[in-house]
Amino acid sequence: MVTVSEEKKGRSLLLLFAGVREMGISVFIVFLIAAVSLRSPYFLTVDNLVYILIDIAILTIVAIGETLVILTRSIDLSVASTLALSGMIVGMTISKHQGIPPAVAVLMGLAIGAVLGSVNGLLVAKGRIPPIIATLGTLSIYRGLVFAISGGAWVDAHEMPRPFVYLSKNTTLGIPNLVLFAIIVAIIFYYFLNHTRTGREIYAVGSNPSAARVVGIRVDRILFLVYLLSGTLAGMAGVLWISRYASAQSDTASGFELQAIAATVVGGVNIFGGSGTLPGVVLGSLLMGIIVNALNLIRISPFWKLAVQGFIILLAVVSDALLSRRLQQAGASEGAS
Amino acid sequence: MSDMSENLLELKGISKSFPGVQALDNVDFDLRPGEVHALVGENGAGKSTLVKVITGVHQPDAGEIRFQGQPVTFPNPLVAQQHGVAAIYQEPTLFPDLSVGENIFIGHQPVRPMTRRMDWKRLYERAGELLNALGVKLDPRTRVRGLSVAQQQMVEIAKALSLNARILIMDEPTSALTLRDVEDLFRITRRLREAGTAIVFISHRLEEAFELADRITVLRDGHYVGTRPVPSTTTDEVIQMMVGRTLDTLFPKEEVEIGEVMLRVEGLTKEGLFHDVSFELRRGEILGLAGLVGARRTDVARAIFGISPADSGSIWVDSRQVRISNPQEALALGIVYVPEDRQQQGLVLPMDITQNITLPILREFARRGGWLDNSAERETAQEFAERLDVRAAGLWQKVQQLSGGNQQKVVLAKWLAARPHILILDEPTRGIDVGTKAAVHELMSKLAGQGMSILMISSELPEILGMSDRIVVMYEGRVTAHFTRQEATQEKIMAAATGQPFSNS
Amino acid sequence: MTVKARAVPSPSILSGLLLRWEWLLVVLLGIACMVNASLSPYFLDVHNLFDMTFHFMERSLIALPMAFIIISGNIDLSVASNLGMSTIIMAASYKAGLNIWLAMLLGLAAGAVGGLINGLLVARVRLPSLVVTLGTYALYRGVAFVILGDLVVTGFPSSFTAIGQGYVGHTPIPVPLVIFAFFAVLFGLLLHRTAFGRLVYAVGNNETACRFSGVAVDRIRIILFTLSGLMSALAGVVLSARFGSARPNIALGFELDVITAVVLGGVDINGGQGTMPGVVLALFLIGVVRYGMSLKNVPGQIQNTLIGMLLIVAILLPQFLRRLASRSRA
Amino acid sequence: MKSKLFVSLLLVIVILAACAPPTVAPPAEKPAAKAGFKIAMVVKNLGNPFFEAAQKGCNEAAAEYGDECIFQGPATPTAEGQIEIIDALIAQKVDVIAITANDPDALVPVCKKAMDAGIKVVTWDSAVAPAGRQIFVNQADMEQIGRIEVQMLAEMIGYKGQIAILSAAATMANQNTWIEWMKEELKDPKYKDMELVTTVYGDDLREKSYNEALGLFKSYPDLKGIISPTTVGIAATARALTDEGLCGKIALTGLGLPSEMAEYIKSGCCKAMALWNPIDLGYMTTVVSHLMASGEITGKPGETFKAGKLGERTIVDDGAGGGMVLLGPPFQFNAENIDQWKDVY
Repeated sequence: MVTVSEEKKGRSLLLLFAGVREMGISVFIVFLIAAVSLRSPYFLTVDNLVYILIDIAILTIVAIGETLVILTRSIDLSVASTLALSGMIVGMTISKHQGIPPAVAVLMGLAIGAVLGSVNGLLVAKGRIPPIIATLGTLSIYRGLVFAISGGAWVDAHEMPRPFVYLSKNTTLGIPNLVLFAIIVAIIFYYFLNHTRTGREIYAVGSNPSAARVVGIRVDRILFLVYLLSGTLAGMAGVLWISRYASAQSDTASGFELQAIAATVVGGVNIFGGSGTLPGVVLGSLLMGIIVNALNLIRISPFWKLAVQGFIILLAVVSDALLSRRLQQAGASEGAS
Repeated sequence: MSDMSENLLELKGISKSFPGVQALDNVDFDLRPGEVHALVGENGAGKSTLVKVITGVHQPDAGEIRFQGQPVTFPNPLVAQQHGVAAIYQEPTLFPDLSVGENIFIGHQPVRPMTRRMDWKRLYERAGELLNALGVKLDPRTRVRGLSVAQQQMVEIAKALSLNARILIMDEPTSALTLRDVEDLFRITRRLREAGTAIVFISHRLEEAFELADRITVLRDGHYVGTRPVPSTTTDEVIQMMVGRTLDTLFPKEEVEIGEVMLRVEGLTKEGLFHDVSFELRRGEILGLAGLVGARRTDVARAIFGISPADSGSIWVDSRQVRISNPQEALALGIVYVPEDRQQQGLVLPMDITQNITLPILREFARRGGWLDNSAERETAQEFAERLDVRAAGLWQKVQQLSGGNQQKVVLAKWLAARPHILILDEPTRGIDVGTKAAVHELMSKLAGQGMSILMISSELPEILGMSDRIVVMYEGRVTAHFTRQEATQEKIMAAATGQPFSNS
Repeated sequence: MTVKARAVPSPSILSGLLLRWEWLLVVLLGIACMVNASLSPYFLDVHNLFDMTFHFMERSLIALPMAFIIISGNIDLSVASNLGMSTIIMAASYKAGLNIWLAMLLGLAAGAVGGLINGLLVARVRLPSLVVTLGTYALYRGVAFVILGDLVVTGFPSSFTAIGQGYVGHTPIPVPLVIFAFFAVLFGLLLHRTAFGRLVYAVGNNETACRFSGVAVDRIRIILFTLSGLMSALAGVVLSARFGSARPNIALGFELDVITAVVLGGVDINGGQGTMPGVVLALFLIGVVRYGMSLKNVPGQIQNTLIGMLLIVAILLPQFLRRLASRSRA
Repeated sequence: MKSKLFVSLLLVIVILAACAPPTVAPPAEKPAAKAGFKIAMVVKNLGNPFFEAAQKGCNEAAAEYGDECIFQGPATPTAEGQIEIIDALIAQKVDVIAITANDPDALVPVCKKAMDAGIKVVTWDSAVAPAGRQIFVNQADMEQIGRIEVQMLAEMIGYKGQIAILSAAATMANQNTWIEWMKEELKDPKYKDMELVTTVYGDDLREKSYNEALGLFKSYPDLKGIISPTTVGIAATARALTDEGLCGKIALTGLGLPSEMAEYIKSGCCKAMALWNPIDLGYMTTVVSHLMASGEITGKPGETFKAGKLGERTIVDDGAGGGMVLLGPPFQFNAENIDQWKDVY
């Protein structure tokens, strides 16, 4: 008879399982918060926590796009370049046409990101170029385009219309706009990933691509879609970025792609696709934000920051792997009976 | 039989070729509602290709498909699905990261009418109903990763039911199942037949085809050989159709002299997997390790081979106690393990025959500074490929281009080239055709005659009974019985394998 | 062996030869040389051509083990950071009074240890290499900053700087080129002619089957990452010798250049395929293209764009040709 | 396989050989005796506002003297990239290379190579180490810049409280020198109530500088002032102050571009800052380059020359035995004069 021998036990264990990816990082974050609070009482103030949220807003948006891609066993290395290019085009446009309302600027960013993302999507889904190569290529190409269209010039604070600069600074209902953007994106994509067919198909494609084909999922379309969305989110992040830092340059956000991937991976998304949750990714970004914030607060030497950052990322990943493996082993032995 | 309107599905003159292979050549096949139609043939006969044509995975080069008398084309699996075609494959094609319920409804999940939002509640309710209808106790919210193969098959069947399948194709569904699971599967299959579903049943176990099917169609080398109604044909006739000749015996085990103890396992235990496993294996002996799938026989074998070593207990080779913590050490002691999963664990598919055969013993061909002596390597590969009668265009051929039987021969050649004293075979004839099966059995017999000690894991009772000198039975990680060749019977083994009390006279 | 004629066509010799990746690279290299020569009168000059190689020998030295790692189905993002760490350890110990050659050995050892740590995390803890080396990418660079901060080490003896700046005797052949040639041949032989190389391919194609065949997969992985660390450190020696100085930000961003070259060289990013000659050709191709653009004073950003396009076009081209070929056949 | 390896390696050699015919082909273009020099200006990286302004000066002077201004720089501010560019410039046989260095020491070998090839090496803004240069066009006296910034900040905060420095990368020579002089100036007893709590590095990246500035606000709640001796850093810090509503609470000064800083100077976030005119700097560098190429000056201390629109200048000793030209004292910007400069550079 096909049964799960001890159904109840099995289920409670599996529930634990389902939560475990977020659990590991949550424990880690709590531990980190406790440790930092001891060193700096200022850390646990509302003021500072809001600041951390503002700080990770853009990272979270980009990391969510990256998550969609990684879930399908792919990777998008071009997000930072997409962000920069979108930011530059929008920046140049609004500096020439001061009347453009911020909302339109954001939409422009979305559109530009969508175009750039769909180029990646075509290269991967239609051109059948391995994702890491295709986006390694567009990483350089988009970055070069930023320089080419701007001619090396820059857009700075006084060239931007006031409403635009205040877009990232203002609050709505007491919530900073940047945080609000991130929350909206997170909610939309949480819904998308968990409550739409297409969202589930993204998991399916990453979980077992050949089976996905057999059940009639258009794998190419899904691949195209995730790149499109990743690009779109990066494009939007580009607009928020130039609003926040009040400047668009050719080296905007260089190296940001690795941060986004790190946040995703630390958030428990399997780099080999198929598993990972949106709350996990948000927590991953949060952990990254907390690390940076905490390092500043405990007044660590600037020369130690990078090393500590790297060490904590490794520690988070290693402990998460060991923890989930132990639980998996426990699960296997339970299921064996 | 020839009444067109009676046929739900009709294939006429189907041909399909792949680069270098004519997989199907002018094949006919028809299917009526409420029948089980068995499709049999040796490996490489074209069964799987035919299935993939029906399910829309492959498009035929020539021929015609009629559905309810109307010509149709299935350009992709989706269209076939819409016509009510569902398939269960030998290897379940599920999504390990998704839940059971989601797997059942993937591609046609229930959504709320207006919002197109996934209706999780309904999904799990209906999944639960489907599983209940199948008599399967499985929580639809469980993740598929970690389910047994049998459980996964049931999920596949539930998936087919969820599609209201009118045609259900079962491609070797039983090859990974235990007898008990097979009975369950048959019970469910019959129930589906009664409900009017047309079922295509593919199996290499003829007795199953005879037990279940109404008609049997035989393919050979991509050609259609014939169709026979079950009551009026015999196993012999079908075997003849399959191989084009009669087979004398499947299990040619010779009596050989049994020598001293070569391998002794004492109290081997691995937490959560197996407990206190003890047995000994003598020179020239074939020791059958019987049990149901999930009895943890493979885990014991892996522990002996050092892939995942045991927590406690001792292993003695040649009356010396040894520690085996990885396969390299096992290899050095003359122990080799032929895994059940050839493609994943046995072969490096994109590499050629030579490179696969010499993989474990590559160091033997390394000259000064690690320099590889290619001609010596080729000679060895040639020798063992010939000994095993590997059929290929040349040693340079990539293993992925070989048939399943030939792939198994390459795996065996690889391990024989390592000149082992102790050979562990895990389901050595699973999923391979009758001809190769006989060849494998003959080879085992010969090797034992030459003094090799063989530990054979098999879920096929006739194979266990026919080949083993002694039999050890496991149930849920424990050894439950030892039998000699003389005292073993199908019933006794089954009793021990299902954990039932028995009297060992 | 029974060679049963089962209508399996042996791979067409013509198409096999024509579609070999290395030939494509040879053609591209030829085109690049011709374009450069026609665009700039300074390109065709023995001294310039040899001097051109100075700029990518360090990357090339790292690309050799990177090819091994990618063929074995992994990736190492930490190479440039490891280079930074090992170079700074070397420089700092030299500054502290250690003999330069001993310091160099110390640096090489440090690089090897950095690689070893990657290898252990990948092989023993079973973490994806991308994740591990993303972490050590930050960690190793960080260690370099911890050690040296905003300081610089200069004043290396000329016998040391000759490693990076010198020429062989009175020829125009740079020392780094010779070092690279030596290691390229060594790694080429290792990959294509030895048991170890064969196992690297096997592991890249099917790790599980290798484990089940008694191949010491973990040891191979650890050796490869250690080798990668060692070669990164060696590249650091050459680079700091060329600079005559060492700072913690040395070789920032090299990793993506190296991976680009290896992939352009025809190494399958999913592992199991690739050749050393292909990688060497790709390194020279990128070197020549970059040098040509520098001679025409093409801005740095635009150079990167063109290299990115080269990568994508080079990968797309054979596929495109294959599709054309199969279409015409059909 | 063996032959494949061989053939491929052989091909590399053949192609290299084919590329390089035995006869040294290129016609060695002799530079014209008087005018039409090729002056290559190599900057830290392209796309940096400060250097784009310097390019204007370069073009202006080149037009005046009938020279060609080649403006080049790597995509990211690395020594590797600059070396590659300089080597290509040597191969092109330019007449002068004028460099602002990402790494003063790493560039020495390639600069020496340039000088060996008969190319004049001028350095400006961020100098190459003395061994690798023939003359240094100094925007302003290092000591003066360092001291002035401390003085300006001290004025703003009333000689009292914690202060911090937000610099560019830790490897930048000019910033490091200025910071040394700032520390020197702080030793004066009149600053006894001012405490330099930390120096952080924004790597001349907008977002990193911004975050470092925020980090300063958080980790030093009593912070009274920030000096940012880099144009990227000061603009990012001003933006951070504005966002956090800390303008007026934390004073800011340093080196900034009027165009970028106009907004903040007018808002009072940064009451005053200093900078030399980057256009003039580019102009001066180009003029010096031209005169070096034509042999009118050799770079020895004591020589005098007329620097076009900027007037007479004298080469002074750089303290390391070489020659140095000073652009002039840094110009201080404040709310009164910012409007006339904000559209210039």
